Amino acid sequence: MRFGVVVFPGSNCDIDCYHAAKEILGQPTDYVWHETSDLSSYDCIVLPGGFSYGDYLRPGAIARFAPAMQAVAEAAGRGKLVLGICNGFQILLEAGLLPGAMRRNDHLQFRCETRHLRLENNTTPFTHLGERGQILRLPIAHADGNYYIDELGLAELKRNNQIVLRYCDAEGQPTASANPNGALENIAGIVNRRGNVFGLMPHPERALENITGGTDGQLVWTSILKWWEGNHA
Amino acid sequence: MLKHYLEPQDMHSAQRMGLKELEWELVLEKLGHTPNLTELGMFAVMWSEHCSYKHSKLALRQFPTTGPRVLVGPGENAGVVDIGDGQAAVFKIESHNHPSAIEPYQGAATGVGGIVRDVFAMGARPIALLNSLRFGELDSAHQRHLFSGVVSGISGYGNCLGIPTVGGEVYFNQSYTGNCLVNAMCVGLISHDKLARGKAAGLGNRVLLIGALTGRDGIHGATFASEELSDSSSTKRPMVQVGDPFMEKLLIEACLELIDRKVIVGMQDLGAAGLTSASSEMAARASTGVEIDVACVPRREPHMSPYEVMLSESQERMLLVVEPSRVAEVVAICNRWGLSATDIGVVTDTGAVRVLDGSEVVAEVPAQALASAAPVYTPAMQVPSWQADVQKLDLDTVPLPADYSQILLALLGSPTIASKEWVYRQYDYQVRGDTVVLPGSDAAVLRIKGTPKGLAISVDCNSRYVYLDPFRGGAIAVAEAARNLAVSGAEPLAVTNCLNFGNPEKPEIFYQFHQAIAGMAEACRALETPVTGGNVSLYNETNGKAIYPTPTVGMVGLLTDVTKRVTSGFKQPGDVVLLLGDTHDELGGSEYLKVVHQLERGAPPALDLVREKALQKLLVAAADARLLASAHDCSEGGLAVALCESAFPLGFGADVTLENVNQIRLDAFLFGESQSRVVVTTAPSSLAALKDLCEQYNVPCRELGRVSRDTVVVRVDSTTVIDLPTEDLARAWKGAIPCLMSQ
Amino acid sequence: MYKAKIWVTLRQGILDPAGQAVQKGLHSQGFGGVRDVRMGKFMELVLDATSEREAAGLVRETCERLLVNPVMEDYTFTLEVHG
Amino acid sequence: MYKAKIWVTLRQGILDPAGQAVQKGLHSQGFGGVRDVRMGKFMELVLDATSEREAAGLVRETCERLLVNPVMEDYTFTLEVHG
Ligand SMILES: Nc1ncnc2c1ncn2[C@@H]1O[C@H](COP(=O)(O)OP(=O)(O)O)[C@@H](O)[C@H]1O
Ligand SMILES: [Mg+2]
Repeated sequence: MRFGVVVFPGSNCDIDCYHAAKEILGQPTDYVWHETSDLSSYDCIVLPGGFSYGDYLRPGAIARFAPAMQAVAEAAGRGKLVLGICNGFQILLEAGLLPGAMRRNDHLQFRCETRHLRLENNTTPFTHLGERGQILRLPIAHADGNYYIDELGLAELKRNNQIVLRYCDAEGQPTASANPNGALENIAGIVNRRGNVFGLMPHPERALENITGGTDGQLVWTSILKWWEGNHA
Repeated sequence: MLKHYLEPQDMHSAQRMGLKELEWELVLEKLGHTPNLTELGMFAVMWSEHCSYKHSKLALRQFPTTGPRVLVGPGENAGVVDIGDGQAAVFKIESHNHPSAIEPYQGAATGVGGIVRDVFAMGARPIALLNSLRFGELDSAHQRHLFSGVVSGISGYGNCLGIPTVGGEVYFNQSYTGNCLVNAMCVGLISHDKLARGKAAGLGNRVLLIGALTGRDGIHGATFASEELSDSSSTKRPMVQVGDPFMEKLLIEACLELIDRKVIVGMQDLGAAGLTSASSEMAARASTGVEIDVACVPRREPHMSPYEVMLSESQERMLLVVEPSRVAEVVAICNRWGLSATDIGVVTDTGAVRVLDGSEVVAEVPAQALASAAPVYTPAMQVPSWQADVQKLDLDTVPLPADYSQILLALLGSPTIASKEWVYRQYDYQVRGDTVVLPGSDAAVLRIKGTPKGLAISVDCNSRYVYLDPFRGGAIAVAEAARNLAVSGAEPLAVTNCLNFGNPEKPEIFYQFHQAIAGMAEACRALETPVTGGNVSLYNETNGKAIYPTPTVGMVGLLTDVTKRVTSGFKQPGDVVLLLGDTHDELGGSEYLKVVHQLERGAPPALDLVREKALQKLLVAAADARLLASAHDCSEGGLAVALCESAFPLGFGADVTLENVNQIRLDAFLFGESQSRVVVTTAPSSLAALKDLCEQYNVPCRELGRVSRDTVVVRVDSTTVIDLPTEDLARAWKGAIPCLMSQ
Repeated sequence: MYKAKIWVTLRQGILDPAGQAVQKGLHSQGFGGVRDVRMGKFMELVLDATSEREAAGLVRETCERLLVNPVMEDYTFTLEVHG
Repeated sequence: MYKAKIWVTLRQGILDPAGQAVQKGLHSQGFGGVRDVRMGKFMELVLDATSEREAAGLVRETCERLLVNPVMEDYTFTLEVHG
């Protein structure tokens, strides 16, 4: 399975995602410059975290015009997997590949810490190895993770089972105090209707090894690989 | 009509720019003619304290600066130490105190930007940031504004760069009320063959300016940093500089690619004194000259004079020296990263920095004169009149506490001791995926991908000790920084330091400065950790009142096997708790005296460097033999606070009994800050081996008790003096700063 | 040439965290009588256009493409002749 | 009660990285004729005051104390009767 990690000016989790795909999963992986307009050789495209274009104006607002984003949209249309983490999630929202928008964290500060998350949907290519209701511990690190969508949009997300991760407490309850940024209904990650584009604020690439941040992030990466293998066996 | 920047100047204008009468005469001598405004401005910034170290140079010679691992010592942009396998660590610390006092967010942000440029200018990939911060007490709204502004500035800039901010320290003390301190440290990683030098070598080579446009930022910032703040500073301040971390990120990537492809001859960041300093230093290092045409310099603002262009301190710029045949390649790489790269001059053999504006020569100054001919002063020193008095402490007048639990809670809630999570949760401390020990332990530890190794890093300085006794305080700062590495299992390698003091022209301040360095130097020699660089920030005074002398020590250590790192938190109930090192009847300079008795006096704790060294060797050996479950040094708040801080990470407790303490006051035993002490835990099965090792290294070791489930209990013989749920203690410790900051 | 001034505000009904934080700050500073604080963006730019109509068209286009997020923001603008 | 609208802009000569980034973004989107982009803040708030004079005094005070960074920013405001 071939991974492409898109590098925008200002991306900074690109090396972490590359490490995850290449060293931890052991799959062929390339960095892909944002000016590339052909991504057809990749089975999974990763939009990494960071501050593309400095996050000036709005996070992801400028990056979404990169030639690579055109190619990402095409790949998504063809059913390829697209994983947007943190800034990558924000870019997917700005690009309209996922619904909703990101506001400043409600406390206005950047927040870096490890949080509990509840897996709401284990039927996606990104989470099928998990259990519904399973609690994960994943690092977050962002200033703009306060997810917003209007009521109609929210109803639609729910109807299509598009909410994948919610911030929760240690017992799995999505309480207000377990919400690190004010996100609507504690939403931390969603998929598109088709289920092949996944955006999330937490960083699964930072939780792959015991020595650095635990191993709960493996669920996402391994699910991706197994899903692909299942479809290409 | 003569353009103003060409007008010949006189002594009065020299004085207005901060030069002294004798310095003016020296300028005339070095130059051989009367300087025009541009030339004089160039001298004024380069001969400012900030750039020339004219008051501090001699005192700094006390530091040991060589050692088997030192590849680059003081004098370059950053120090470099060998860490084996052809790799090296590059690191430096720098102050941004004055800009932060005026605009905390931007001041701190640009401070981070500056130190990061110093590190990648050496060709190294920046891999970690730390910071040392000091403010007045948090009961003042203005101090809270400074504190939160500085932290968000560091966060805003460092996070955007994708360099993890992995550690630091924060102190609150009235001495910093008018003069906060913001010291930022950066650590980079490089392979030996990539080391870049800031040299303008090679006659005919081109000089390129890359990065941000040049504006009227911080003109005379360097001289400003060398002046005391006064109530009128807010009116004469230079323009606030705004940092652009996005631009800096592009600069990092472009510069590292240039190094990687070996297409440049030399590289230097533009910091204080901007183009003047970068060009003269690069030429001086290579014994060449440079010619720069300011008309070529891309600008952000119209109508800038050559004087302004040469002195601008606009951020996020680098100067490159490139062979003519490779200019196109360099420009292409920069452009790919979205950066402009402009050919602004050439390397000459004249030994001069020659400034042109188109075809007109507007300044011509010998590079050596600018970079290294500033006068060197031997300031007078005198023991402060109050020094002996503040060291006096009659313990008989300090009543013993009635309730030790209450005192412990008060100490844990003192902002200087309290958890700094409010700070570091605003920093991305995990990006790049190598942070193995996160903020909250004694030292940060990063793994080095592709090797079994790890780097440990800490910054430390208890400035109250330095105020009470500069020599001992300086030595303790070094010892504590090294100890924080050793408790993490790392061998301390080398030191960078940031010397924050008052006005050195006052004999009492210079005494502090000189003595603190002497103390640091002695500790550096004893611990075999040479100084590879640093930064001096003087004139930290407001309306004549100086800060506590604050020589911040940054240190880097090496773990040969990163999986053997040790953290401060207890790991398992039933583990044996031990105290390594001796406790003395000492309370001078302690946080306990300040918080509980409102006293900041007494002699700081004694430091025996032979014992310190033995302790540190033992710690590294014990970590290497995997005998330690946890290790945490006793610093502010002493043994009792160290026990609590070890209990907090996993929410365990401690059940501890102190015996044979009769000759030492109980408050001194519990809250005193005797040096060279560490609380460690070990599995019962490793106890014997650990004790043997202690004996072998001649380190006193006292068994205190066991790690327990969830309560901290301290008994003295059979009397219980502290008995509190860990949860309650943790609440006081964790809640203190958030609570103060939400006022 | 025209100078455009553009106001971007969060759509009515969308919670404004920055506004709330500022309001809280004002209250704690003793400005208790301040309410309904809303924070937005204000942008100024100069653009080449030969008529106000053309300029207005350009501003709308830049807003809709980049400057404004239609999911949660509204905008208004004014134009004046520049230069 | 009065409603205040406040414009906060970066002072002349101060670097505006956000404005620069937006300008670059617009250029790469084909809006080459856009120049001098400057980003600022826009705030609205409602305040208790019995006269316009009092309201103006209050706005100035809140701006100088909290809303505006006096070392980098300038501000202007308008007032209208509210409620
Ligand atoms: N300004 C800061 N930035 C990042 N981390 C910090 C900062 N201040 C304190 N910390 C972290 O909090 C922990 C405790 O700091 P401190 O009390 O100074 O430790 P010690 O007494 O062992 O030197 C350390 O891990 C330190 O790195
Ligand atoms: Mg420590």
